[in-house]
Amino acid sequence: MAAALTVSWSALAAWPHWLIVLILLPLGGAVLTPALYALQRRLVPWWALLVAGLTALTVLPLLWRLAHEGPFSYLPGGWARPYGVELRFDEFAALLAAAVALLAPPVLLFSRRYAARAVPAGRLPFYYTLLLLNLGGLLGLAITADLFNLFVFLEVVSLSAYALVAVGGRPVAELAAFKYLLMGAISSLLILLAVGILFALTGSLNMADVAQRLPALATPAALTLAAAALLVGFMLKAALFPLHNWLPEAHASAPGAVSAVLSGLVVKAGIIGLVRTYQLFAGVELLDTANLGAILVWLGAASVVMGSFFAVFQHDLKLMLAYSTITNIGYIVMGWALASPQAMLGASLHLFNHALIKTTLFLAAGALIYRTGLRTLEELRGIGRTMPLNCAALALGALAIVGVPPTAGFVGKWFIALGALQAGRPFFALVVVFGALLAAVYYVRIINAFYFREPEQKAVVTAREVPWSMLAPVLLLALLCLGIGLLARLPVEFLEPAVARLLDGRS
Amino acid sequence: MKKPLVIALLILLALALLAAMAELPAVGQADAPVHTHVSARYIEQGEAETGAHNLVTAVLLNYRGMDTFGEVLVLFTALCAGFAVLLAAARNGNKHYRQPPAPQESGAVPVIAVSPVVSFVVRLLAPFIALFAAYVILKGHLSPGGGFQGGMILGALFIALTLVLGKQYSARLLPVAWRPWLYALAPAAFLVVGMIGLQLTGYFLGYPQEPAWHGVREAMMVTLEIAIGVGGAVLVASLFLALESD
Amino acid sequence: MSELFDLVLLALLITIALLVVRARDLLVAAIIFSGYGLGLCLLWLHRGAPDVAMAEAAVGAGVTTVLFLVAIGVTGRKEK
Amino acid sequence: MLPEMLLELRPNLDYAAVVVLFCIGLYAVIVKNNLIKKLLGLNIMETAVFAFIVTSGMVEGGAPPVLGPGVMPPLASPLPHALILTGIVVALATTALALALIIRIYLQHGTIEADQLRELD
Repeated sequence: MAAALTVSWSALAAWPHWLIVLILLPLGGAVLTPALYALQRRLVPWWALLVAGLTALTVLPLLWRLAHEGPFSYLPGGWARPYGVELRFDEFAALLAAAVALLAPPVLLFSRRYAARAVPAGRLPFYYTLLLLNLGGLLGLAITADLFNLFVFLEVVSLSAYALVAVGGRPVAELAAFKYLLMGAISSLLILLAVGILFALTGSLNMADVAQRLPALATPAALTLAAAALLVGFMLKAALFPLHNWLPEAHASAPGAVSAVLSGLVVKAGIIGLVRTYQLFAGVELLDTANLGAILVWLGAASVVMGSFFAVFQHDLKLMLAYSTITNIGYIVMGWALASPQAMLGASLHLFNHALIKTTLFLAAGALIYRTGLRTLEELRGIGRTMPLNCAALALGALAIVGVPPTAGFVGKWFIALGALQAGRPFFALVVVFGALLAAVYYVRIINAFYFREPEQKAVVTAREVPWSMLAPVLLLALLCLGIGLLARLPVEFLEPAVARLLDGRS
Repeated sequence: MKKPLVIALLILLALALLAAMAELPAVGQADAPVHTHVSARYIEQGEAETGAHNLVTAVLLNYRGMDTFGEVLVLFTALCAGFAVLLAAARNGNKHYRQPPAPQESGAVPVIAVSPVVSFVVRLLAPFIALFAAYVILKGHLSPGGGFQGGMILGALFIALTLVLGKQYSARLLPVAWRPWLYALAPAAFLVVGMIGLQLTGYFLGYPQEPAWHGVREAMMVTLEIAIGVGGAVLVASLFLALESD
Repeated sequence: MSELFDLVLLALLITIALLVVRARDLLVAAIIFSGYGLGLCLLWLHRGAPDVAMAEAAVGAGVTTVLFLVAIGVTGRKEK
Repeated sequence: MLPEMLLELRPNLDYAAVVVLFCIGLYAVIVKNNLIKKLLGLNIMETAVFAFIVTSGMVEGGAPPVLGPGVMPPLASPLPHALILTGIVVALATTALALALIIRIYLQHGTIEADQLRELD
């Protein structure tokens, strides 16, 4: 029985076109959404959910094949590398794709009731269209192995993200969206400039091909500029300190389900970009990658400290969560830049786990706002009594963000701290501990406000649990925050060879 | 106070950029990697491999079709983004969403007051410009031009006509009921042609290369060109209408 | 001679860009920007890129400028 | 003679012009207070990057990459042209969305000057 199942799985996974289907499904689904709305507007939320669900299923055979065969490519048009655009499914693409697959269906299910209130009616079809475009763009960005194609998908992701921030129509959100757009456009330009320089130097756009050709070059300044432009560009997209200014307002003022996608997934696009940059320049001896790494380690550490510090002093629940995103991006970048096997492993794990945790938190926070219309901890006092399940989910997510074992947040941070010790830099292990302590402070603030204070606001006293179609995704994700931490062995085994390969390419 | 600092920083940035660019292969050098690596293949074999005389079109539709698919998606995203930002926010709860443009009587844009002479010239030239755009779209694989360029010309023409003749006219040119379908035209054409390619060659967006299939190959390219041209024009025109409807 | 043309064109583009940035009147800035698009169109033609030139003429000099004009029509033309 | 000196410097001048345009645009984005002015600056930056990429694909005395009777090599590289066509669309899309946001901001706050908007917060 088990054998038959295995055979059919591998037969399914052997179909060569899953990789292109993975991006065509959400993008094609998005393209048809406005037309579907004109035909049958009630179907749109279900349609989006269906598309997201099918996309999620598509990831399964891909993961299967990756686990059994290692990274593999797909060549649209059949042009051999480097003449066409290559799509490639490696472990890091898989991380982001798995996160998108896991989180997209709950977010869209949550959206059906939530967006009906948070988004003006006329904008609803475009809300779903943009969400699907955003998710499809993220998948494309994760799997492309071509520099310019990366830029194009990055633009799909960014443009839809700017608009999604403003889709709720709050004046604050529109200002935040414009700020986000300006920063995002500058970072995109820097990335395009770097792509241009790399193209002028190598005559190629395929990442593997470029990486192969770069070490032979004798142009230190041009290489440094290209690397710096890519780094700064992707750091801006990922909101790493000191380029984080645009993030808190944009993520806090967007509708809750959008905040979840932005904080959970979209900033990870910047991280994937940083990973790809690293892969490009790992073999270049002219460039002092160790120096660049040292800068990134410090910036990551600064992000951890500054993000936590600001989060502790926020009154607005969503702003607090937004600053915590900066902290967690800091962990991931720090882990990567420490460049020891365990730290990199931890960073990769945390990329996925943070996506899960932050989505849980923002959805739960969105549900509180949906019922009460209140945003600050002061106002939400005592909400734990009237919305117990939702608040339990939020508390569980908050525990995970602190990194209490055995929650999802623990594993990544644990490995990053171990990796810091392994790299002989215990200071950065201290940074991890310090960040966790500060996170515990705002965790206590949340718990204190929700459970140990008397409700004052009328909206809090009369609040009820949100409808099941919103509560179920939140609870499910919260349970996953707990459960995934227990299953950490699996992704660790999966990622270890990838990290080893990456570090090999470097030496 | 702030300005001198910014200027000083920008000068530093400029120097860094110049230092890096000085190391690049000199401009116009025929043996630079740009010309000897990937591009060389496009120039030497592009015509045989794709059937397009215009190598830019060969790259856009064939070698790097995924980029162009992404490009029309970016335009589609921009339009949806425009709607998501601009459509009436105050009408929460209203089940009838306003499909732009609302039929307004005072459709004139304040800054762009059109004189009778301009109006006459635009109307006079419109058929010729449309014809030129069609030529650019249809012959894009043989001569300079292509779906995208022709589509932009068509879109610009539509905008000029709307400015001159008012929105009632644009609603006739671009019926409101068709719009959601037309928005999808360009990206959907990529999906369809890509799938046909998958059936014929085993690769998404692949084009059959055997001589017997050259007619099919050209038909696939022209289909994409027309879809990009018309679809692109609709997207650009609708962006204008969305912005202008306030 | 064509190289001299190139240089003059680049100098012209820089001048126009400066004018766009300096113009106090947004309407004037947008219209000069349309001229910038036309200059770029010439540059593309001169660099052997007729396809890009065509797109630039339609988008840079045409559509983008009109979109700017529409926005300026809403927000007013004076920069404070 | 001055023109000849300039011609000798030309390969560098091409890139220098790109850098100058990039910096002019960035200056406008950073210093200008009006959001539309910032956006114009952004557009200038974008064209500078495009000019850089097209310039890198140029060949001395090269023809456009369109084959036909009487077209002799060398040809300009077609790849950068294709990239820039995509780039132009991206720039148009970004500009359109930014203008949509600017219109909304003006309608909500009555101003599009960055310093006044900051005071409103």
